[in-house]
Amino acid sequence: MNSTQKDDKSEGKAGKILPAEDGITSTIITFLKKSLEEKQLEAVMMPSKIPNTEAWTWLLLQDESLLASCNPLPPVMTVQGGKALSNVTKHGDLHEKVAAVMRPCEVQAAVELLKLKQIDLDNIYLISVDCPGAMPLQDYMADPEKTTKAFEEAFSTWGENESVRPVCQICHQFSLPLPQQSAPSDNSPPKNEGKFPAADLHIGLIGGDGTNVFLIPATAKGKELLDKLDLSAEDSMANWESKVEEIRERKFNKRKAADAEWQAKTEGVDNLAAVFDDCINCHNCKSACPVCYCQQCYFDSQLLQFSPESYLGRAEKRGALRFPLDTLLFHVGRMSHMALSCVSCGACEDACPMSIPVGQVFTMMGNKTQDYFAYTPGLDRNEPLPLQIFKEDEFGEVETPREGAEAPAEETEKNV
Amino acid sequence: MDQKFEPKIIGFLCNWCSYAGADLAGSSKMEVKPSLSVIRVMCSSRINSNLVLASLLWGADGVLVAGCHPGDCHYEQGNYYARRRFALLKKVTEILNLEPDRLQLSWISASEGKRYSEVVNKFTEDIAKAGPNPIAQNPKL
Amino acid sequence: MEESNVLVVGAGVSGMKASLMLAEAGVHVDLIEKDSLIGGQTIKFEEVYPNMECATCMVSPIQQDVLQNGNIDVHLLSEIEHVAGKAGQFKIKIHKKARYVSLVNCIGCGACYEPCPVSVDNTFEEGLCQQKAIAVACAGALPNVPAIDPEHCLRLNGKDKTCKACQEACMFDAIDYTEKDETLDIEAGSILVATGFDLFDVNKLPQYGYGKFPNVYSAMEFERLYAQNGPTQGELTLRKEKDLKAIGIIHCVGRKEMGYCSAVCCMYSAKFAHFLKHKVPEAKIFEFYTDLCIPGKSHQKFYEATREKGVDFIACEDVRVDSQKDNLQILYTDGNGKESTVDADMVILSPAMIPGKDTEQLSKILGIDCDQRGFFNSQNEQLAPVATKKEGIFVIGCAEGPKDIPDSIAQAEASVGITLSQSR
Amino acid sequence: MNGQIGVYVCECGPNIKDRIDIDKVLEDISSLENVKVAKRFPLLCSNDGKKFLEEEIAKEELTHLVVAACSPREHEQTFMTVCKQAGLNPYLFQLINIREQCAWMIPDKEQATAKAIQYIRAGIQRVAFHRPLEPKEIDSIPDVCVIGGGISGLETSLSLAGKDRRVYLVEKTDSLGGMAGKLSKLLPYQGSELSSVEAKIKQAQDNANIEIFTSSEVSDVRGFLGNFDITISSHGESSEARKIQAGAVVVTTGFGLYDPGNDSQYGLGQIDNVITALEFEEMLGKDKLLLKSGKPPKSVALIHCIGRKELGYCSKVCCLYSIKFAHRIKDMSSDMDVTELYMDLCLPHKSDQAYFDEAKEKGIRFIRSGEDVLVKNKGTQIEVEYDRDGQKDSITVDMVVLAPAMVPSEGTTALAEMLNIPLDKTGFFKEIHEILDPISTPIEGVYIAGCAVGPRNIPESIVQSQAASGKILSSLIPGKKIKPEVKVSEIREDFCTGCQTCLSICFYGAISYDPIKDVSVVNEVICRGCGSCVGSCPSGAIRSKHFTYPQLYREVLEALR
Repeated sequence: MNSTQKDDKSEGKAGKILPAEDGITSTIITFLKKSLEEKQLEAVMMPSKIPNTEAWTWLLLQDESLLASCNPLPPVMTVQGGKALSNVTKHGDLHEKVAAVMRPCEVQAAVELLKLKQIDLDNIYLISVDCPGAMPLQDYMADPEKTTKAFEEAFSTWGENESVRPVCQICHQFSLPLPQQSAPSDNSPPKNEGKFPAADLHIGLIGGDGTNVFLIPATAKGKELLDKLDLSAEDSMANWESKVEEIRERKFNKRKAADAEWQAKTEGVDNLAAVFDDCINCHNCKSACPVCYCQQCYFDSQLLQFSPESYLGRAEKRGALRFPLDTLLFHVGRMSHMALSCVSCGACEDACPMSIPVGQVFTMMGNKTQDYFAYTPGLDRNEPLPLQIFKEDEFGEVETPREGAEAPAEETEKNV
Repeated sequence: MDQKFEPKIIGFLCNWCSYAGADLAGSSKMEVKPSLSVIRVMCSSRINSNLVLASLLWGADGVLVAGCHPGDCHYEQGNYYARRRFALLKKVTEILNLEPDRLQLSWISASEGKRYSEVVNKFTEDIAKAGPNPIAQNPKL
Repeated sequence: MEESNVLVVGAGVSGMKASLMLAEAGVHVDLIEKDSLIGGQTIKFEEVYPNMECATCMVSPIQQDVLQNGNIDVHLLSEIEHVAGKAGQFKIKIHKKARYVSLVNCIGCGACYEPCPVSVDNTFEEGLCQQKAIAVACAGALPNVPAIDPEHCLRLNGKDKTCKACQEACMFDAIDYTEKDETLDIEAGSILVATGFDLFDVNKLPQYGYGKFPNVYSAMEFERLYAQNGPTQGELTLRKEKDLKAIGIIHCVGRKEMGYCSAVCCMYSAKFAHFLKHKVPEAKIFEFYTDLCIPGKSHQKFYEATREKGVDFIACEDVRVDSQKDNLQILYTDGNGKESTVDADMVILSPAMIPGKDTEQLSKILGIDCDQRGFFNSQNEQLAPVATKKEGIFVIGCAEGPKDIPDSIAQAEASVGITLSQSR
Repeated sequence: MNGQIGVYVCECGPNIKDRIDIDKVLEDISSLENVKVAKRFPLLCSNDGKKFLEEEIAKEELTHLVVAACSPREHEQTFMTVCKQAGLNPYLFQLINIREQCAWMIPDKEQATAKAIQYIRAGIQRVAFHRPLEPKEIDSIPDVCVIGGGISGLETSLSLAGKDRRVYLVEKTDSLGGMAGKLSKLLPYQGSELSSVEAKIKQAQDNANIEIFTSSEVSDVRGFLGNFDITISSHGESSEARKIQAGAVVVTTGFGLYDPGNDSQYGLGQIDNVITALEFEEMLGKDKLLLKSGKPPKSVALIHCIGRKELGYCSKVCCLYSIKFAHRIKDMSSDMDVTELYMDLCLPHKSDQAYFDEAKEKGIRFIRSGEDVLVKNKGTQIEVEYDRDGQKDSITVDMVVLAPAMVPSEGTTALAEMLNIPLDKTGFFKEIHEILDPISTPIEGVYIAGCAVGPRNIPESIVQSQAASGKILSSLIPGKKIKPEVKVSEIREDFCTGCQTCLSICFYGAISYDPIKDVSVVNEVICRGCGSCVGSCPSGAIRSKHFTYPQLYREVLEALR
């Protein structure tokens, strides 16, 4: 299918260092303002705090003055950016140049949705920002001030931080995303093998000690934007890179550990059932999930509604039948639908009213299945979705072998 | 577990190869265990996790997906897609240890009546050894 | 003229394909077949090159379609007796042998085989197993209805006029010993001749030791031996018990005698090597050939794949088979004229394709030519390959000369093309 | 539902009767909801049986029919016809296989009976969810667009064109005839290639039902079997594009020749008097064999298989036309020394070997030279080095003729993309099924013939062209409507999210995307009903008629009871 055409510049080795005299946020805001003023951008889409409230939301803004209330890194992820962007561009591209400033996992979601034809990026500049993680929504609702403080703390140190969401604590894609490693045994994080990066432009904060912001063009498109703004430069990103590497190493190993832990916790029918015991079938996890793109979910459809007799029958066999029905069918089914596209953003977990660690379970499932298919969601725009392609000779291990024979697929050269 | 446990196995068979293979097993009067209930579909690629998983979670002791050998698909490529989907679901159940061994994918051609009986009987034995599907026992599911 | 009816002779893959296309066009087809089942030679193959596809899976849907198609009348055990008239209005006499089993009543349960007292070699299975005097040719035969072999049936050959074992076993009074051969009169606008081929009789070439050494097999014997639906259900149980450490496959058996290359032997011999590499991966396999004939875009790839599996291809001349104690020996002369020998436990002979045995007689009945090799002659080998010198009569598939399945099918489709285009 | 289902169990003589307790079966199912009647009958596929069923359907006013008998592969059609005759939609019927897959494979009668009951119950559950399906009928245009005016294209056009069928023949170059038109003599026998090709060209030009477009190309193709919209644009910048409609497209774009390249081991373009087969044909056409010096050669070497190693396939015709060359040379001057250097002789047609034997009798030398032939300058002469079974050897000649392999003609890839049909690894067009259907492509109504599909000789190309005509004449009949498959896929707009996964999966290009509604759409004329798309759709937005989720789930649940 699609050939993975490589972009000229795959990883931001060089870029522009912006001094951040009056704070990182305002430096970024100023940069965006400049782009709007110089008409390099017609609009910006980014998180903003609704004045006199604690509520965060997405704004598609053209009026520069509104930038004041915006923040590229809000303490929480109320709506997944990819989903928000999809709402805007599902039915065709914005005819004007727009920058979408988002967390890396949101950018990944956007690219995944591009492959699923749920989003149009033609005139969008995807701008990712180094992300310290987001705070649990519940915590924030309970005590916005305290939680915001804790977030700023995490933001300034980039160190271990117990207060950000668990999925963020183990997220190794907190900066420019890298390909999924295909050899799960190997415990060092993967290197970017020059794949088409998810974002056009990356804003590096790590290694800048709060005094520097790194503008890193990741694609030709991103580079062009900087050129037009006379911000093209070859400043070394060494500080950023080395620090990112270091953090990535740490978080990657944490992720591995967490994956193992969650696999153990969900091992076997009873454990798995226990994890989802509290599920009330509200399907909020599905609604909040950026890559659960179906407008009519299979598990909500009448395809799964049966006669009272059949329910009685099932109850009879088991001794009882639990309602809400088919909780596991929903969750495991959802895994088999979207695990390969899961970007571990944790939106589902934030959305769960019963505090089920659904985000952590799906992250584990995502990591492991993506390893199996050597696929990274939302990284390479030209990389086809695993279930839309095939090789003639693959996955022999899942077939019952033909007696005295090698895997049938190997039988002979075939043209496709 | 009761002594003579008769596994209930769902078998999704493609119309052109595997279902024909099953017929041949019958017309050659080969003994095949009654454990497997055949559900005929036009192509193995009609099958996806929605069907297999539901069967498993609703209490099937085993699920067999059978189609034409790679390269033989009556619709040219169907079984390749079927294999990928199956591989994903199998992986998911392996990761969760959600009875992965109760899911099986086999290629059975129209001339392989013998293989059909072998596949079904072997699968039945394995399942019989493994015992009933615990999911079917669990009142919480 | 509007094409009313077409006679297709031979229900092999070419004949069936042609019939189905004509039927689709709304033309009525009389499809006659001299055997008791349809499908021709292809259904004897386990798999076909170059993609190793299961032949049964490919062909059985076609057989089903033919039998269920309202526009096609299938006449089994039937052969052309006489043809009169000309294109557009041929008048054909068909001799239809008695089957003694009603296609309508019989439901193919097979209850009649068991009680039959007579066992004879199963010719469909190349005599590798026995069958009763009432039987279907093979498992999965279509139509799934047995026929009585009058030559061996005790009642019909007069050895025991009282025997009615099968009749008693049949619950559907499908068996009628009094059934007589009949003659059908058919009118047809065109006649498509798809009578296929025979294989060179390897008995005629003693140097290959066939018949003398039990583990020398002909290609067709091997096809059935390997077939999942064959007499051994695919087990390589040899005539003389032996575990296979080395196997020799000899190409071009009968080529010199016939004076032409049969086009398909190199490929199916390579296919055999594929089979064997699956069944007995550790066995050594040698292919003895004079010239590799692997034309077309995908065949060489298949050949190379076979080599990569470790199959040994030897270009050589005057190959002979002998035996040393209980081992077979293959002697040959290599390209530089050097004599060499290879030991083997089994030898497979790939014989030339030759004209079906009734070809000459049929050509007389039809009033068309045969070439010096005994195949039907087309009107112009270059520019009109399926037409014959007689308008309205076409020769397709291996009846016209050796070719592989796709070329035969192309000819079948071509003959339909001309028939329909002329009938506008 | 309050349906009236009739269930009929066939005894099939002893086959079912003796192995399954039919009374027990009937007792069990007759109590079931929606079951109006449950009866047994000796042999339902017999004429009596069919008559019986027909009467029952009417008498019992059945809304659905379930027959428990043999495999659907045996008698599904039979009983569907019965339904039709009885005025019941044949898709409101289900055949339960209790013979092959029950009675015949389960020796224990009790078990077999239990299994039969389960299968029949499942069938009853399922049939309640069947929907009546009606065969569609689509108008079609009988006209045909043939792309490529070589011998294949001409043959196709001539066998198709008729009073009620126009043919549009599109040729890229400014003249018809293609490669065959460049050959001097038929092979292997007498008769002039040229004249026969010219004859066909003449016929085509004189045929009022064939419209010929030279120096033109097909620039756009839309639509499907019976209804293609095609744009033909001419090279001349002056003339504007022409839009035509056709029911089918035949691709006969022929082949190109492998270019050994100037600095190759064959010295083409480097060494005088090393020429290609095509150049040699031209000489033969003029009946003059001359060296650059203007003198006639005394010795000629013909080298086979040029490019075979690189391309990985045998071009099938080179051996024979090289032998033809040798014959012609000998016929011109019998004392000329002619050598053929080959890898393996490929003589697959019945007359080929005799022709080869004659050549040997005429004293033509044949050497199995292996792959690595080296052509070198040797004064005014040419030395050809080769490797004979491991021993280096060489000959010296005045002239060398190279027989280059056949390769896909230029523009093949672009055309494949336009028509949305696949190429195989060799770059030629790919048959939908290499064995069973060598003329067809995944796109119904688009056919491929001749050397566009792979190396072939002239008779084979002609056969394929006639075959393509056969395909069209039998499926696109003037005034007759197309009856597509009934059990096709169907996309429910309210479910579909427009992710187009199904598009990427459908092998037959039956699914398209409707940007306005933002949903995928199945073209029922093209769909073959495999259900791949259904399996690929996570939201269950695609329904595969007669194999819907509700229908399959009823079978699953019944099996798990």
